[in-house]
Amino acid sequence: MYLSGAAHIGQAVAGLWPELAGGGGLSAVAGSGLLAALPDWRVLVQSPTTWGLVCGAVALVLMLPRGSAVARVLGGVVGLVALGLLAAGQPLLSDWLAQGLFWILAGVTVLSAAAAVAMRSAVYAAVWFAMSLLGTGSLFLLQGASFLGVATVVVYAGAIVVTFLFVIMLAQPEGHATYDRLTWGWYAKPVSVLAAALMVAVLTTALPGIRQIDALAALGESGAVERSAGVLHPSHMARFGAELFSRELVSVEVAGTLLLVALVGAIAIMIQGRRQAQAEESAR
Amino acid sequence: MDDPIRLLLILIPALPLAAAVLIGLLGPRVLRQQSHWLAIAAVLASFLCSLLLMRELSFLQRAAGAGGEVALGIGYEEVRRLWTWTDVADAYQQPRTPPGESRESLVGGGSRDFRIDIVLRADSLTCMMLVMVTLIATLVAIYSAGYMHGDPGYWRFFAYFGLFVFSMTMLVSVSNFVLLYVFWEAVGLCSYLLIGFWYQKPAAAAAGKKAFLVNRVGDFGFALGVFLIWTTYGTLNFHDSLRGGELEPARIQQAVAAERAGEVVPAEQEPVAGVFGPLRLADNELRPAGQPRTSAMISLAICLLLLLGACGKSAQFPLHVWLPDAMEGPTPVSALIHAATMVTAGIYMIARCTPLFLVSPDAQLVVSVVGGFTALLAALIALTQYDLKRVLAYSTVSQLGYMFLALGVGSLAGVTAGMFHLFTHAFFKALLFLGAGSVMHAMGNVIDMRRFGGLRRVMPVTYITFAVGCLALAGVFPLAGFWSKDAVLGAVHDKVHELEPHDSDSHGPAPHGPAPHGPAPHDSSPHGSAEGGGTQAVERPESSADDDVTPVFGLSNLLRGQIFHWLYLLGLMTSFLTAFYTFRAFYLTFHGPELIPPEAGRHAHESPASMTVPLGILAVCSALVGLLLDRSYLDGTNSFANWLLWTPSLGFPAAMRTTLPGEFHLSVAGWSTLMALGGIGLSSYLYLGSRHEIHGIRQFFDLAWVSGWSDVESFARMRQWRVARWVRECSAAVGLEWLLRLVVGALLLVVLVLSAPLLLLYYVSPYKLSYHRFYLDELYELVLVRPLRGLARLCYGIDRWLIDGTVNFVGRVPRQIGDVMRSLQMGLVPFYALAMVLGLLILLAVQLLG
Amino acid sequence: MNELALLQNYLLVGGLLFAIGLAGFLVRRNMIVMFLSAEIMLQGISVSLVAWGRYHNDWGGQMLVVFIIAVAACEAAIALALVLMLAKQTGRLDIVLWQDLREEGQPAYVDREVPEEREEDQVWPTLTPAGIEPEVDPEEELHRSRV
Amino acid sequence: MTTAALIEILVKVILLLGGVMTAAAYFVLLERRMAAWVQDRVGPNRVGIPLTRIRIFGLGQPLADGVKFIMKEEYTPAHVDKRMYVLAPIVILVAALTVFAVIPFGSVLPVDLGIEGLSEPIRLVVAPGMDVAVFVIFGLSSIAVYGVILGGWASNNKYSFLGALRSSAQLIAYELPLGLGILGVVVAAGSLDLEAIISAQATSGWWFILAQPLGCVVFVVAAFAEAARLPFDLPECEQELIGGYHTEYSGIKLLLFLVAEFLHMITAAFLIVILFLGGWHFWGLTGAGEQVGLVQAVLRVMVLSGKVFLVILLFMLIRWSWPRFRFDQLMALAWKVMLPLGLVNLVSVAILDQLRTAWQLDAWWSNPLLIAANWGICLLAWIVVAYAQPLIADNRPQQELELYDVDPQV
Repeated sequence: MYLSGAAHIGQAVAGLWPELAGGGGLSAVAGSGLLAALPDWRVLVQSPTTWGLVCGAVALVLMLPRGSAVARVLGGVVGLVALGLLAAGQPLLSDWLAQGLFWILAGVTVLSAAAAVAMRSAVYAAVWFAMSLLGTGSLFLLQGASFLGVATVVVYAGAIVVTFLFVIMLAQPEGHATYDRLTWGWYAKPVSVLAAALMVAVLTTALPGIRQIDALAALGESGAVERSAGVLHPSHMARFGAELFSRELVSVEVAGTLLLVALVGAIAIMIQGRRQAQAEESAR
Repeated sequence: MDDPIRLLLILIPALPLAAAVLIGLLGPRVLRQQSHWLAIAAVLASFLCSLLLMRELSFLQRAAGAGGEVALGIGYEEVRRLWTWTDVADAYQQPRTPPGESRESLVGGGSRDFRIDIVLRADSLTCMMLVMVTLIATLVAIYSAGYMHGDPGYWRFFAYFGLFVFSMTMLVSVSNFVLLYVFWEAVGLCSYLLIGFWYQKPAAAAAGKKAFLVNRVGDFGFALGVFLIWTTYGTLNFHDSLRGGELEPARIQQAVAAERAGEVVPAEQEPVAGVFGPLRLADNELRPAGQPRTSAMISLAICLLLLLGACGKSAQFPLHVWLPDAMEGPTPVSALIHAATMVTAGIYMIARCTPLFLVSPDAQLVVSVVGGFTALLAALIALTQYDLKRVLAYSTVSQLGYMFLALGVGSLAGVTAGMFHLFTHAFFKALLFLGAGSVMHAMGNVIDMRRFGGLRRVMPVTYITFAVGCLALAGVFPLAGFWSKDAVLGAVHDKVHELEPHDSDSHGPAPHGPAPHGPAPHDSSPHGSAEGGGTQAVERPESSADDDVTPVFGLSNLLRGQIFHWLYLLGLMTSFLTAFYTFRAFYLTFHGPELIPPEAGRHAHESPASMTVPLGILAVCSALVGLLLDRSYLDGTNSFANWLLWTPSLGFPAAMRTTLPGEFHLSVAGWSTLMALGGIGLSSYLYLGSRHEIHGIRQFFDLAWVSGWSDVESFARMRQWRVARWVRECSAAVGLEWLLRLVVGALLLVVLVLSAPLLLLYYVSPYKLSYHRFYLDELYELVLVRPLRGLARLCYGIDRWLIDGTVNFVGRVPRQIGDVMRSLQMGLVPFYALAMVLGLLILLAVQLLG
Repeated sequence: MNELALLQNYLLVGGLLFAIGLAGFLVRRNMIVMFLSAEIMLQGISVSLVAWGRYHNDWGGQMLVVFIIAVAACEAAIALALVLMLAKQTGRLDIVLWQDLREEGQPAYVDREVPEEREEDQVWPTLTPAGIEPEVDPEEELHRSRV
Repeated sequence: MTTAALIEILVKVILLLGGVMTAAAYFVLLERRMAAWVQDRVGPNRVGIPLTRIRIFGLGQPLADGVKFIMKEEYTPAHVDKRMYVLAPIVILVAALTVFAVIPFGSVLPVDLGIEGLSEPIRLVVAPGMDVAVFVIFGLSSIAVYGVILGGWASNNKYSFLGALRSSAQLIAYELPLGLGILGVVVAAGSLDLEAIISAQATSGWWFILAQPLGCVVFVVAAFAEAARLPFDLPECEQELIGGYHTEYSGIKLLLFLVAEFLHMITAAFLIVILFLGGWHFWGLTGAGEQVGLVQAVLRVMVLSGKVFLVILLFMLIRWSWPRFRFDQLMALAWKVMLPLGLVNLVSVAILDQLRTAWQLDAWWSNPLLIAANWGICLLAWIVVAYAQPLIADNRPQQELELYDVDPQV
C-alpha cells in the first residue's frame, strides 16, 4: 500500500493518513515513479493503520494452527489491539451510538472470522463462522440493507452452515485430526498471512482514490438527500424487489438456473459416490 | 543397322551391363549357380564385338591411309554420339585476352560451353584396350565359374563382374573427360565391391575400403585436372565437334574452312576443337585456334594432377598401398584388376593424354621417376613376401612402374612401349594370378608359400602354365614379357641418348648397337609415309617441346639425361629383381619337398577344366603375343605400335617428331636378358636345391651380424682370441700394458660409436624394410591416417561438444527452467492457491498503485 | 452520517474479512475449514459491495450480494458433495492427501515431526456410530480414556 | 433515537418476555392437563400457592417446575464438549425469544403518555415497521437449529447425535414448505411486514385461511414440524431416542430447551394466527382501520391472544391424537407433498392475484369468486398428490426391507 505512484494517489493518501499532508511526505509523492512515490517512512511509522495491519498479521500468525494455547490467547489480544489501531486510523462516523454500534459489530465480525479460521475444530470454526455471519448481517442492517442482512443469516446460517455441520459430523467422526493442528509447509503461514495483510494494505491504499475517481465532492454532500430515495427508501423491500425483478430479471433467472444445476450436480455426485461405494462393497 | 561401328560400340559395354542387370535381378531367385553362363556369354560376345570393331576400324584406317598421304600423323577415329547429357551454353565466361598482351590470369579467356555428350569413340587405343579387357574378362569369367563354384554370393559375383567389365569398356571407349571420370569412378566402385566381395571378412572389408579411399585421393587430383582442362581448353571432349554436337568430320572441316575464311557461322556451326581432336593436334602448337599458348605452369599442373589420378588408379608410388591389400578379394578379381581393368585405367589415361604430357617435359620426367621408383620399390618388397598373391601384386605394381617409366619417356616409342607392356603384361599377369588362384583353390585358400611346396606333380597344368607366366614376367626370350620390357628399356635408353651430349654416347650401360639418338631414321618409321618423313627428319624431337615451352623445373638436358640414365639402370635392376622374386615364388610353390597344408583337404589336385583351360589359353598368349606382334628384331616393324599409332592422340605430327617405335635394341635386350637370367639363376641356386643358404642370406640382409658386433660381450670373446692373448702377453712382457689398454679402450669407444647407427640399421635392416614393405603403410598410418583421424576426432569433438553442446544447451535451458518450474507443481492445492494469491497481489499492486 | 467515512469503515471491514478468509484458505488443511474461509472471503466482498452500493446510492451492490448468496448456495451444495466424496475415500478431510496431480518425480508432501497433542489441547468428543457396537481393538480401547 | 423510545422498547420487551415466558410455563401445565384429559386421568392439580394449602387447579405447578429445574443439580457429563454443551440451550432460547421482537401482539395502543419523543400511538410490537419481519422470523428459527445440532453433538451421545441429525434434517426440509406457505400470504398481502399482513386481512375481511386453504394447510403442517411437535417430534421421540438431543441435559439447561420448544410452538401459533387467521381482526368486533379507540385496541389484543390460545389448544390436541411419523415418511411428506402443494398454492395465488389486477375485479363477487377458484385448485391438488403418493398414508414397513440380524446380546 506504500507503493503509490501517481500524484493523485498521493493526494488521496492524504485522506487516509492526514499526517502525510502536513508531514511533508507529500513532497515525496509529488514526483512520479514508484520509488520516488514511496512515502516517508516516518509517516508510515506514525500511521496507526500500519501498526494495525502489522498487529493483525502477527495476531493471525499467532492464532492460526500449530500455535500453542498461549499463543492463541496472545493472538486474540493482539488482534484486539490491531482492531483498535485500525479503528483509530479510520475516520469517525456521525455520532457515538452509530460509531459504537459499528465498532462493536465490526469487531465481532472480524474477530469471529479470525476465530473461525483459527479454530482447530471444524465445528468450532463453523460456529464462529455463524457468529461472523450474524455480525455481517448486522452490518448490513446498519447499512440499511435489511433484506440482505436477514437473507445472509437465513441462507448462510440457516442452510449452508447447517449443511456444514452435517458434513463435519459425518466426515470427521474421529474428532482428532493432525491436519487441523498443522499447516502444509513451513512457509505457508507467514507467507499467506503476509499476503493477506499486504492485500489489505493495497486495498486500503487504493481506498482514498475514490475521491479522485469519483470526483464526487458535490454528490458526496448533496447526495445525502437523495439517498432516501434510493437504497435507503423506507419501503426498502418493495424497492428492492422492484429492482431485482426488473433490471436484474435475467440475472435472477440465471441464478435460479444455477441453483437448479447445482442441485442436480450435487445429487449426481452423491449418486456416483454411492455407486462406487456399492461397487467396493460388492468387490469386498 | 547401317552403322556397324556405332552398333559395336554400343554392344561392347551394353552386353556386360545387360548381363549384370539380368544377373542382379534374376540371380538370387532364378539363376543362382548358373549365373556364370550369362556373364560368360555376355563378355565373350563383347570380346567378339571388340574383335569385329577392330577389324572394321582397321579396314577404315587402311582405307584412310590408302586414300591420302597424310593419314598417319593425324590419326583416325570414329566417334559416335548417343545422346546429349547436359548442355549449358556459355557456362563460363572470361574476357578474352588480346594476343600479345601479358596474361593476367593463368588460363585463357573466352566463353566455354559445358556440353557433355554421351559419345563413344573407336580408335586404335580404344580398340586395343577393348580387345584386351574383354579377352581377359572372358577368360577370367570362365575361370571364375570354376573358382567361385559353390560360393553363396555366386550370382552377386557375376553381377559385379559384369558391371566391372561394363565400366571398364565404357572407360576406354568414352570420348569425354567427364565421362572418363564417371567410369573411372565406376571402376573404382566395382573394384570396391569386388575386393570387399567377402564382406564378412574384416580384412576384405578393410581392403575394399582402403582401395576406395586411396583411390579417392587420386581421383581428387584427377577431378582437379579435369576442371583445369576445361578452363584451359574450353572443352572436355577428346574429339572435334561443332557446338551443336555435330560430329561428322566432313561438316567439321566445312565449318573450320568457313571460319578460317572469315565467314560468320551460326553458333551451332562453330567448330570446337577437342582436347585430342585432329583440329588441335594438327596444329603443331597444340593450342586451340585463336587462343594463346597454354602456359607451362598450367600444362604442368594439368599433367601432375592427371598423374595423381593415374597414380591412384594404377597404384603408383605414394598411392600404391591399396593394390596388395586388394588380394583379399577373390583371386579372379585380382587377376582382372591387375591384368585388365582397374590398374590399366591409369596407364590408358596417361597414354590418352600423351599430347598434354608432350608439352610438359617436367611432367614427363615426374611420370618416369615415379614409375621407375615404384618399379624398384615394389620389386624390392616383392623379394621377401611369403604370400603368393602378394608377390604377384607387388610384381604388378612394379610392372606398372615400368609402364609409367615408359610413358614418361615422352616419345612415341616410350608410349607404345608402355602400352605394349600393358598388353603383354595383361596376359601373363592374368595367367600368374589365375595360376595362383588355382593353387589357392587346391590348397584350401592357403596362400602362404611357406605352407605348401612341391606342387609340380600335384598340379601339372598349373605348374606348366605358371612357369610360362613366370618366364614371361621375367622377360625371357621369346616370351611376351621380353619384347615389351625390351621396348620399355629401349625407349628409356633412347631417351638417355637423346638428352646426352652427342660426344658422350659411349657412356652408359648400352655399349652395343647403334644408339638411336638424333633424328629418327627414315626407314625406321613404321608407316613408311613419304610425306611425314621430311618433317620428322628436320625437327629435333626436343625442339618442339623446348622452343615454346619453358621447363618449369628448369632442369638442364644433362641432368635429365642423367636422371633417365639412372632410371634405365633402375629398370635393369628391377628386371633382375623381377626375375628373382618371380622364380622364388615359383620354386617355393612348385619345387622342393611336397608340402600340402591340412586346409587343402581333398582339394589338393589339379583344378577343373574351367580353370585350366583359361590358364592354357593365357599361357599360349603369353608365350606368343610378343613374338607375333613385335617383329622389330626382324624388320623393325612393331605391328602393335603401328596399329597404335593410328590413334589420334598418339600419332599426331608433334608426336611424330619424337623417337618412333620399332627399333630393336640388341644391347638393351642383351642386358635385360642377362639380368633376367641372372635373377633366375640366383633364384634357382638359392631355392631349387636344399635352400641352405637362404637363411644365411636373410640373416645377412637382416643385419643379424650387427647385433653380434654391437654386443659388448663380443669384446669379451675377443679376449679369448689367440692373437689377442698373444698381444696381451707381449705387451705385458714389454711393460706396455697400459698402452694396450689405452688403445683397446679407444678402439672400443670408436666401435661403440660406429655401431650405434648400425644398431639402428639393425632395426630397419634391408630385409625388414622389404618384408615390412618399407614401413610405408605404417608411415601413412603415422603421417596421414593418425593426424587425419585426430583431426576427425577434433572435428567430432567440436561437433559433439561445441556445436551439439550449444544446441543441447539451448535445448536444455528450457528443460532446466522447466525442471525448476516443475518442482512448483507439487500437487498441493493450497500451494496453488497461494501462488494465485501472490500473483493477484502483484497484479493488484501494479493496477492500483502503479 | 459521513458517507465517505462509512464507506471507508465498511471497506476496511470487508478487506479484513477478505484477508482473514484468504489467510485461512491458504493455511488451513481441513477442506471444510477451507471452505468456510472461502465463504468468509465472500462475506468480505459482500460487505464491500453493500458499502459501495450505499455510497453510490445504487442497488447494484445489493443485487450483486444477492447473487453472491445464490452462488454461494450452489457452491456449498456442490463443494460439500465433493468434500463428502473425498472424505469417504480417504476417511479424512485433509486437502494435502490429494496431491495426485503433482508433477512426475516430485516428492509427495508429507508431514514431518507431527507434534504430539498436548494435555492442555482440547479433546473434542468422539462420536461413536449408532447401532451395534463395532469390534474394537483392545489396545485401542485402552486409550479411550474419556468415553 | 431518543431515550424515551428506548425506554418504550424496553417496556415492550419486558412485557412481552414476561408474558410469553409465563404463558409458556402455563402452557406446560395446560398441556399436561390436556394430556390427562385426553387420557382420561386427572393430571397435575396439587400445586397451588406456596406455603398455603390452596390448590388452584394446580396453577402453582409451573412455578414449582421452574424451581425444581433451577434447584436441581446441574450435571454435566464428563465426555461432553463443555462450551458447546453450554452454548446450545442459550442459542436456542435466545433465538426463540428474539423472534417475538417482530411479532405484533396487538394493533396499536392509542395512549398519549405525554412523553416527548414517544411515538403516537404506541405500536404493539417491539420492532415496529420491520420491513422484513417474516424473514427475520425465518432467520431466527434457522438459528435455533444450531441449538439443536450443537446440543446433540456436544452431548457426545449417539442418541443425542441422531436426534440432532434428525432435527436438522427435518428443520431444513420443512423450511421450504413453511416459506412457500408464507409466500402465498406475502404475495396476497404485498408485504413482508406482519402488521401489514394483518391489516390486509382486516381491510378485505377475508382471512387468508379462506383465501388460501392450501397455503394454510401447508404452513400449519410445516409449522408443526418446525416446532417439532408430536406428529413430527422425531428429534426427541422418547421411545426411539430417549429424549433426543437433550438427553444429556438436566437442570436449567433442560429447562431452557423445553421453554424454547414451547416458545417455538407459541411462535408458530402466533404466525398461524397472524398469517392466516386474520391476526387481531374479527368481524364486527375489532374494526379494520388504522385509527382505533382504546377499547378496540384492547379488544384486538384479546382477539389475537384468544386465537393464539385456540391454536395452541389445537397443537396440544393434535399432539395427543396423532401417531408419530416414520422418518422417511416425514421426509417424503416434506418433499413430495408439502413442497408441491406449496408451489401449487403459490402459483395459483400469484395467478389469481395477477388476474384480479389485470381484469380490475373490484365487484363484490370478485373476492368470493377467486376464493372459490382457489378452493377448487386446492382440492384438485390435494387429490392429485394423494393419488400420486399413496405410500404416505401407508404406515406399514415396506415389504422388501430385509430383516437384519439382531445381535442377541443387545
